[in-house]
Amino acid sequence: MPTVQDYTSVHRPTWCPGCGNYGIWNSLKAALVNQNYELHDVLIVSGIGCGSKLPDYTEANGLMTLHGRPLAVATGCHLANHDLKVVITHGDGDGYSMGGNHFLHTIRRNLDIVDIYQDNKVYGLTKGQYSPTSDKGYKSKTSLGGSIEEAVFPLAVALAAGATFVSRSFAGDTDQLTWLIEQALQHKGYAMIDVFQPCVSFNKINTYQWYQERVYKLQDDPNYDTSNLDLAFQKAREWGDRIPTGIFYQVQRPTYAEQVPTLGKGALVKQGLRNSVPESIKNEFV
Amino acid sequence: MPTVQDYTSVHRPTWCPGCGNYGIWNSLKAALVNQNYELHDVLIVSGIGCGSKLPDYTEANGLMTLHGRPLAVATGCHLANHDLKVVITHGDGDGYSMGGNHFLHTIRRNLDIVDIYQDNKVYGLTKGQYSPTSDKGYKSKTSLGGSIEEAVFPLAVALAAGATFVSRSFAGDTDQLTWLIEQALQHKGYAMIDVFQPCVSFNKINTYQWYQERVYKLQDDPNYDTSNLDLAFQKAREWGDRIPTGIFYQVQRPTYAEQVPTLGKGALVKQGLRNSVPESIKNEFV
Amino acid sequence: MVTNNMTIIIGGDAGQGVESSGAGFCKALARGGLHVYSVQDNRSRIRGGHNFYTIRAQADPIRSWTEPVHLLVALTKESVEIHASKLVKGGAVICDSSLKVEAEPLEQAGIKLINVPLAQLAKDSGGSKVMSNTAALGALAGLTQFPMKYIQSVIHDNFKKKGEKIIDINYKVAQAAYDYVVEHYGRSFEWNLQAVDVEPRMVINGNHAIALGALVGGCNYTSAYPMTPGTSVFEWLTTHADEYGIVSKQMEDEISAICAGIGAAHVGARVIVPTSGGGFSLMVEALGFAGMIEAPIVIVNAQRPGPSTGFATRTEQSDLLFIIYASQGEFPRIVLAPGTTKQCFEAGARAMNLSEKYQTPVIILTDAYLANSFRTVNKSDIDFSSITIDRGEFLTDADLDKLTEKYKRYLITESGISPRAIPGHPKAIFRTTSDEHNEIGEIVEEADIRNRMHTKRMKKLELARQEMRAPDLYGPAQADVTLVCWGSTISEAHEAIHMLNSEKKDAANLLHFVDIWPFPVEKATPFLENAKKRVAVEGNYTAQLAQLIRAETGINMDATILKFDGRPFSPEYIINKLKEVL
Amino acid sequence: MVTNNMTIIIGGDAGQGVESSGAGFCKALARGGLHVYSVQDNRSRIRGGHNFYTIRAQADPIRSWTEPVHLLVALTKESVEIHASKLVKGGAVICDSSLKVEAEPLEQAGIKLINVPLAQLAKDSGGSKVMSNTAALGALAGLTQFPMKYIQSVIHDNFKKKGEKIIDINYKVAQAAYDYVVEHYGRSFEWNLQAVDVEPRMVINGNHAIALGALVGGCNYTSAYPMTPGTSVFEWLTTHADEYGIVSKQMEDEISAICAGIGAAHVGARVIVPTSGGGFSLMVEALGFAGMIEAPIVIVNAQRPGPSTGFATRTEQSDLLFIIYASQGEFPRIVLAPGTTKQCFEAGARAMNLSEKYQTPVIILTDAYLANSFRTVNKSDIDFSSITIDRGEFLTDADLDKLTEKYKRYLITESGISPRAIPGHPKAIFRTTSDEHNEIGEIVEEADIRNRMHTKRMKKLELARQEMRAPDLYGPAQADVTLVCWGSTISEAHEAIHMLNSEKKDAANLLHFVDIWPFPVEKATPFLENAKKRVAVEGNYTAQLAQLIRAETGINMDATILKFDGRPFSPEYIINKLKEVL
Ligand SMILES: Cc1ncc(C[n+]2csc(CCOP(=O)(O)OP(=O)(O)O)c2C)c(N)n1
Ligand SMILES: Cc1ncc(C[n+]2csc(CCOP(=O)(O)OP(=O)(O)O)c2C)c(N)n1
Ligand code: SF4
Ligand code: SF4
Ligand SMILES: [Mg+2]
Ligand SMILES: [Mg+2]
Repeated sequence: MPTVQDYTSVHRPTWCPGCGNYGIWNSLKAALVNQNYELHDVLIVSGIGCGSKLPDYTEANGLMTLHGRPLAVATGCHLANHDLKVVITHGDGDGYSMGGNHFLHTIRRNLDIVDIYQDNKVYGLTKGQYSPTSDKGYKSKTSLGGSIEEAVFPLAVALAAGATFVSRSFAGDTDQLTWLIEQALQHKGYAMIDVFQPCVSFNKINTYQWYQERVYKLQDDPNYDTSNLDLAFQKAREWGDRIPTGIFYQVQRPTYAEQVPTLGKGALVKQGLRNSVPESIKNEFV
Repeated sequence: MPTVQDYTSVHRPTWCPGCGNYGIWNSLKAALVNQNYELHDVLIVSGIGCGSKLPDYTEANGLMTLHGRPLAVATGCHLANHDLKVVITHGDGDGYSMGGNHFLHTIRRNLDIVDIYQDNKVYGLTKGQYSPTSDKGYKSKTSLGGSIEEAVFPLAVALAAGATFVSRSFAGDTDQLTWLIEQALQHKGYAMIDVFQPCVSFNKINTYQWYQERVYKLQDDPNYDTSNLDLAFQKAREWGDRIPTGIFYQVQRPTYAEQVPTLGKGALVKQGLRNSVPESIKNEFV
Repeated sequence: MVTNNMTIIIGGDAGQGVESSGAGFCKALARGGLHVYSVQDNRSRIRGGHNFYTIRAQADPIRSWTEPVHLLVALTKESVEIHASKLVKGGAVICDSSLKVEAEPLEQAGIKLINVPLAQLAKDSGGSKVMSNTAALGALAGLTQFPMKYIQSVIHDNFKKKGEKIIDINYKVAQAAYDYVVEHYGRSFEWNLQAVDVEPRMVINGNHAIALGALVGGCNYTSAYPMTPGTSVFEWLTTHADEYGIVSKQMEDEISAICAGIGAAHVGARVIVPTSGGGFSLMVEALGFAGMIEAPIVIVNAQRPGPSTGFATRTEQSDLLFIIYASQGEFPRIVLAPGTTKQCFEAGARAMNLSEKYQTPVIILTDAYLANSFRTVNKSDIDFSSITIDRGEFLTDADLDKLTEKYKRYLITESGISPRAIPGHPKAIFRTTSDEHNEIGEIVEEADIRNRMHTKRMKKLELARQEMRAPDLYGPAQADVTLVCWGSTISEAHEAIHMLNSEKKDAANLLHFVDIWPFPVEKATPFLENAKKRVAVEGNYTAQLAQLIRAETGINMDATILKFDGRPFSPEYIINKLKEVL
Repeated sequence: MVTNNMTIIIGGDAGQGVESSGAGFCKALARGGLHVYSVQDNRSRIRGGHNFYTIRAQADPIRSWTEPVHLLVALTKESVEIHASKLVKGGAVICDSSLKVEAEPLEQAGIKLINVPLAQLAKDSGGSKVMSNTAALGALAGLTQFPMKYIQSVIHDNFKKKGEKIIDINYKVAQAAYDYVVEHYGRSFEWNLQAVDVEPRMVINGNHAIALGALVGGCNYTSAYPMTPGTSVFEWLTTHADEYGIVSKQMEDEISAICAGIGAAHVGARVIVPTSGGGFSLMVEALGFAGMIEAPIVIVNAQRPGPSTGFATRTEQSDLLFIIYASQGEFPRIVLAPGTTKQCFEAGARAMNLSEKYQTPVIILTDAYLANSFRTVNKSDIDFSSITIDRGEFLTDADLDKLTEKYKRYLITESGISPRAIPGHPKAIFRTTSDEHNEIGEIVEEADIRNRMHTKRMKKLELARQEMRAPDLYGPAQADVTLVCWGSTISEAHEAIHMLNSEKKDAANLLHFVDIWPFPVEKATPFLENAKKRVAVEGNYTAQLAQLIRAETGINMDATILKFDGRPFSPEYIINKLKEVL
C-alpha cells in the first residue's frame, strides 16, 4: 500500500511559503493513503490557478486542464474509465466563476467523483483580483472601492443544484480536512468539499487567524442531521462571526454511471474496442 | 401611452399554433402597457431558441443574441444605459444550460432587470432533445431510455445565488403572468420569472393540462411570507402533484448600478463622450 | 415517355410532413432499385413556413441534383407559386383539390394540374387530414406509375411503432390516392418511374454516413450539445449506444462537450464530438488544449451560413480557414472535408485512426447540405472490411508490464510521436498539463525544453502531411478549365463538368479536395500547375480554399464561382457563372 | 568611462521585489533624463523561481534592448549562475555578502564582485530584510554614480501610501547601501549613469499606452476577465474609472466579458475588452455576433506562447492567423499590431474610431513582451491633440428627430455602412439579431436579402482596406536584405538593421506592419516587390505573416527567422540567424 511519501513527487510545490494549498495537498495525500488507493488508480484533474498546480506535485495520474474546465474534462475521464478514482482540485475562480456552469450541471449528474475547491476568495495566480467568493466590499485591483457583488455561497448553490455530498473545511485544520476527503472518497456520488485556503500573498482579510476565530464544526453537534436539506441550506448561508465546517448534507442516490447501460459491462476503456460491426446494420438504411 | 397593439409587430410570430409562447408574449406586452412603458424605452434581449424569437415579433427595441448569452449581453446594455428597461426572454436550454454561468453571476449582481424564462422543459428549436428542466426519466432523441440526470430546480438555484425576486408562472394563466411581470418590472433589482411554457410540438408530458392539474398560487395564501428565504427554498423544490406559482421570494437590496460611482451621474451613454483628457495624466507615468 | 430520369419536388409548410414524405419517397425509390439524390430546404421553425424536398431519381448513378423539375407535389398553394416556374414543359403539379389552384396559368406554361382530394381521400379511407401526405405519396406513385408495394413497405416501416391499425389505414389512404390519379389522369404523364431489379441500396445522409464510419472505426464515446445541422451524428450514435457499447452524453454546452470528449480520449476512449460552426467556436479554447496534451479527438463541424447564428438550417462552406487556424498558438490538426456519401463514411473511420495515430485533433468539415441530403449508395461502397482500427503508437498493458524505466508520456522522438499510454497502469503513472511541459509532463518554463517539445509536436504536422491524400481529379486529364472545390461542392461541380464535356470534349475537369490540412502541397501542386485555367467553386464569399492554395503553394486561381445564399450550388448555376467569369 | 550607455539586470526570486525594483529604477533613470528600455522575464508563480528585469539606459533614444550586460544585481545566488555569462568584461555583480558568491570565477572572466551586506544594512538602518531590494537600488546608484535624489523620489512615490515613517526608513536603507558601495568600491566601475537635463519622459508599458490611447479615444466602458498579460489594460482603466466616467466590470468569464462589451457597444458605449489568447478563444463565438449585428467593439489580445495555457507569463506572436479568421462564417474585422509605445497609444485611440466607423470588431494584437515592457517615450509623442473622436455615421438625437421614415438600422448602402442609431429614441426603435436579417433587423431567410445584406457587410472590409496604412519602412530605401515583421518585433529588428548598416552600408532595412487586416495589399505590394531579399522575422513557429503575405499578394519570403521559446528576440539573435538563413 502506498505511503504519503509515494504520493509526493520529486517536483516540489511552487506555492508561496505558508499557502493554504500545502494543507490541502497533505490532507489529500493522507486521505488517499488512508483509503488505500494505489497511485495508478487515482486521477487528479485540475484547472488553472495556484491550487490547480496540485497534480504537478503529486505522484498519481494528473491532468491539469483549462481554467474553469476540470469538471467537464473529469466527466469524460470518469465516464470512459470509472475504475479510476477521479478527484478534482481547483480554485474558487476556476470552479465558481469560469466553471460555474459545469459546477451546476456536474452536480445534478451525481457522477461518483470528489470535487475539492481551493477557496482562497481571491485570484491567486493572476495576482489578486477579487473572486466570486470574495465578500462584498473586498478591495482588490479590480474592485478598488470594494466589490459590489454579493459573494456566492457555493454550498448553498450546490445544495440547490442537488448535490448528494456537500461539505466544507479549512486548510488550517488538516485533521478535519483529511477526514472529510476520506468521507468524500467513500461517498458514492458527487462529493463537494469547499476548503477555506488562506492566500498569504493576496488575501489579507481571510487569513488563518480570521478563519480560526470563526470556524466551528457541524459534526461537533451529535444531533446535526446531515440528511436535512433545509437545515443544510440554512447552515450554508451562515456567515460572519461563526462559520460552520464539516458535512452539511449527505444523501444517497444512484450515480450516473450506474444508470448508463453501456457501463453495466464495466469501465468503457476496459471493454476493448468492438471487433466488427455487422453488415446487417446497413439494412437500417435500406 | 402605447397599447398592446403598438407593441405588436407586423412581423407575425412563427411559433406553432398553441405554443405557450403566445401567452408569454401577450402577457409581456400587456404588462408593459399597464406599467406605461414607452416602446423606445424598452429593450428586450433574448438568446436563441423558439422563445427567444419573441423580440422579432415585438415593436420595441430588440436584441436577439447568441444561444445562452442574453444575460451577459443584457448586463452590458443595462450598465451602459440603465434608463432603458431591459427585459430578457429566453428558453430553459438557453438560460439554464448554455447560460447557466451567467444565470448564477447576473443574479448576485442584482442588476435592475427582468429575466423571463420560457421554460418548456425541452429544446424546441432543435427539435426535441431533453433540457435541464426535463424531469428525470423524460424520453427524447438524446435520452431514449429517459434522462438520467436530476432536473434543475431553477428557482432553488436562483434563491441560493441570492436573487432578490424569484417567481414562477404558467403561460396558460396570462392573468397571473401579466401581474407577475408587472411586479417584476416594479421590482428594483434582478427579477426572475420562470414560466411554464407548454411546447405542443415536442413536449407531450408537460402539457397545458398537466400544469393545470397541478399548479396552485402561493399568493392565494394571504399568510405566505415572501421574505422568508427558507420557506421559498422549500417551495422552490415542491414538485409533483402540486406545483406552486407566484412570487416565492422578494427582498430589497441596492442594485448594482446604484453602487457604480460613474453611474451616479446618470446613464453612461447619456453622459456624452469626454471632451478631452488632461495632459496632466501623463505625469502618472513620469 | 421518359423512364427513370426525373426530378420531383415536395413542398409545403413545416409541420405538414414534407421531410418525412420526402425521406419516405426516397426510400421507396431506392427499394425499387433506383438511384436517388435529394436536397432539403427547411426554414428554422417548427410549424408553418415553406419547406421543400427535391428528389432526383434515376436508374443510373447520380452525381448531383439538377434544376429542371418534372413533378411538383404541392401541399400548399404557396408551393405552387414558388416552384411552378421550375417545372419543365409537360411537367405536372399534384395538389389537393381543395387548394383550388388555378389551372390556367399552369396549362399556359405546358404544365398539368393534377388535382387530387388528398385530405378527403384520407378521411374517406378512415384516416384523418394529417394523412394528406400519405395520400400525396400514393398520388405520386400513381402518376409516375411507380409500384405501390414500395410505398407500402415504407409506410409499414414508418408506422410500425404505431401498430397494425394505423399501418392499414395509411395503406388505404395511399391506395385511394393512387387509384384516384390513375382513374382521373390515366397514364398521360410523360415521366415514369419503374422498379429495377438490383440489390437494394442504402439511402443515407452525410451525417449518418460519418456516424457509421466512426462506429466501424471504433468510436465508443460521443458527447455533444445539440446544434443543427450537426446533431444527427450525435443522435444516431446515441440511438446505437446501448447496442454497440457507446457512451453518449448530452452536455450543458459545447465547451463541456469537447472537454468531456478530451477527458474520455485522454483515458483511452475513441471520441467524436459533432457540432456546427457556433458550437465549434465555443470549442476553440479546448481544441488547443487537445493539441497541447496530444489528446486524440474527432470533431465534426457541419457548417451553416454565418456569421453568428446566420441561417440555422441552411448551408455554406465558410469555416475553412477558421477551422485551420482556430485556437491560440500553434499545434498540429488534421482537417478532412468529405463530399460524397462514401467519403463521409471513410472520413468517419479515417478520422478515428488519424486522431490516435498523430495524437491530435481531427476535424471533419461538412455542411448542412451534405449533412442532411439523403442519397443512395451501394452497400459495397460502404465497405466495412476496408476499415481497420489503427491506434498508432499505443502501449498496451502487456507493453507497459515490460517497461523497465519511468514512462515518459511526452518522449521526444524523431517522428514527433510519443508512444502513448492511458492512465491506470502501475508502470505508467503520468501527468499531463495544458502548460508547456517536459517529457514526463511536468510544468516547465525553460527555453530549451520548450523548443524541443514544441518542435516535437509540430513535427507531427509534417508527418501527417505525408499521409494526406492528393486531391481527386474527375473528368479528362487535360481540360480547358479545371474546377477546384472541396467538400460537398463535388456533386454539382462533377455534374457540371459532365454537362460541359458532353457539349464539348475536354471542356472541363474537376479537382476536389477531401484532405485539406495539413495541405498536401507536394501532391496537389502538380495537379494545380497542370490545369490550364483554374476556377475555384466554393460556397462562401471570400474563396477560402483559393486563399489557402495561394498561401500554401503560391498558385493563383484564374477565377472564382462563389455562392453564399444558404442554398447549395446547382450544376446549371456553375455553368452559367463559368461563362460569366471566363 | 562609459557614460549613459549600459544594460543592467536585476535578478532574484519571485516575491523578492525584482519587478518593483526594476520598475522603480526605470522610473528613477527616466526622471534623471535618460532613455530606458526594459524587458521582464517572469515565471508563472507568485513566490520563488527566478525572475529578472533587464534595463537598458541611454541618453539617446533606444530602439531595443541588446544582449551584453554591464551590471547584474543578483538577489539570489542562482541569479549569478544564470546571468554571469552575459556580463561583459569589466562588468560587475552586486549581491548580498551573505549569499557568499564566489569571487574567483567571476574575476577570471573579468567581472567584479560587489559584495554589499544589503539585508544587514537594511536592518541597521531601522528596516527589515524585505527592504533588501531598496538597499539594492541604493547600491546600484552608488556603483553607477547615479544621483540618489531620483532614487529617493521613486521611493517616495512608491511608499507614499504607507506613510512618512516607512519612506524615511527606505531612504536610509538606500543611502546606507549607496554609501557602502562608494566607500568600499569607490568610483572604479567603468559604466556610469549621469542625469541629463531634459523634460522628463514617460515610462510606460504597452498595455498602459493602449489603455491611455483608448481613454483619449473616448473609451467609456470596459469589461474583462483577468488573464495575463492582458489584465493590466483593464486594471489601468479600472483605476481611472471613477475619475473619467468609465464603467468597468470584471465578469465571470471571457464569454460574458465580450458579450457585455457588445451589449454596451450596441447601446452606444465605446468599449474595450482586453484579454490574452485563451480568453480570446472563448470570445470567438461572440466575435462573429458583433460582426453580424455590426456592433463596434475593440478587443485587445496580448499574446502569450501557446498552444493552450502554454507559458502564462511569456511572449509569442502566434495568434495572427487565428485572429484574422476566428469565428464561423465571414464578416469584416480590423486587426492592428502596434510595436512601439507610440503605436500602442495610437492603436488604442484608432481602434475606438475604426470600430465605430466600420461598425465592426477591431482587434489590437500585442504580446506579453510589449504589454509589460516599460520604455521611455517623449510626452510629445503621446499626442492627445492628434486624436479626434470619430463616431462614423452615427445618428444623434437631433438627426433622429428629423427622421420622416421608419429608421432602418441595416440600410443597404453603397459603402456598406448603415447610419447607426442607438436604442432609446422614439423614432429609432429597432431590432437586431444574430440571425440573417433585413434592413429593419427582422429575421429573414430569403436568398436575395441574404446576398445583399451579406455583401453589404463584406463591403466594409474593402472600404476599411483603403484606410489601412502601408507598412513602415525603416532604414535605407534600398538594401541587400529587407526584414519583414509585425508587432513588437519592430524593436529588435530595428536595432538589428541599425547594427548591420553600421557595419556595412545599405546592408538591411525593415518593413514593419501595424495594420494587418484587412491586409493593405496595394500599399504593401510595392514595398515587398521592391525588396531584394525578404526575410520574415516573427515570434512564432510557422511564419504567420509570411503565410498571410503569400495568401494576399502571392509574394514569397526568401527566408524566415523564427523564435518560439517564450522570450523576445534580441538584435544579436536576428543578426546571427540572418547569417545562417541567407
Ligand atoms: C480562459 C482563461 N482566462 C483566464 C485565465 C487566467 N487565469 C489563470 S488562473 C486564474 C484565476 C485564478 O484564481 P482561482 O481559480 O481562484 O485560483 P487560485 O490561483 O486562486 O488558486 C485566471 C483568471 C486563464 N488561464 N484562462
Ligand atoms: C452555441 C450554440 N449551440 C447550440 C445551438 C443550437 N440551439 C439553438 S436553440 C437551442 C436550444 C433550444 O432550447 P431552449 O433554449 O430551451 O429554447 P426553446 O427552443 O425550447 O424555446 C439550441 C441547442 C446554438 N444556436 N448555438
Ligand atoms: S498566491 Fe496565494 S494561493 Fe497562490 S501560492 Fe501564493 S499564497 Fe498560495
Ligand atoms: S416547437 Fe414548441 S416551443 Fe417551439 S414554437 Fe413549437 S410549440 Fe412553441
Ligand atoms: Mg482563488
Ligand atoms: Mg426550451
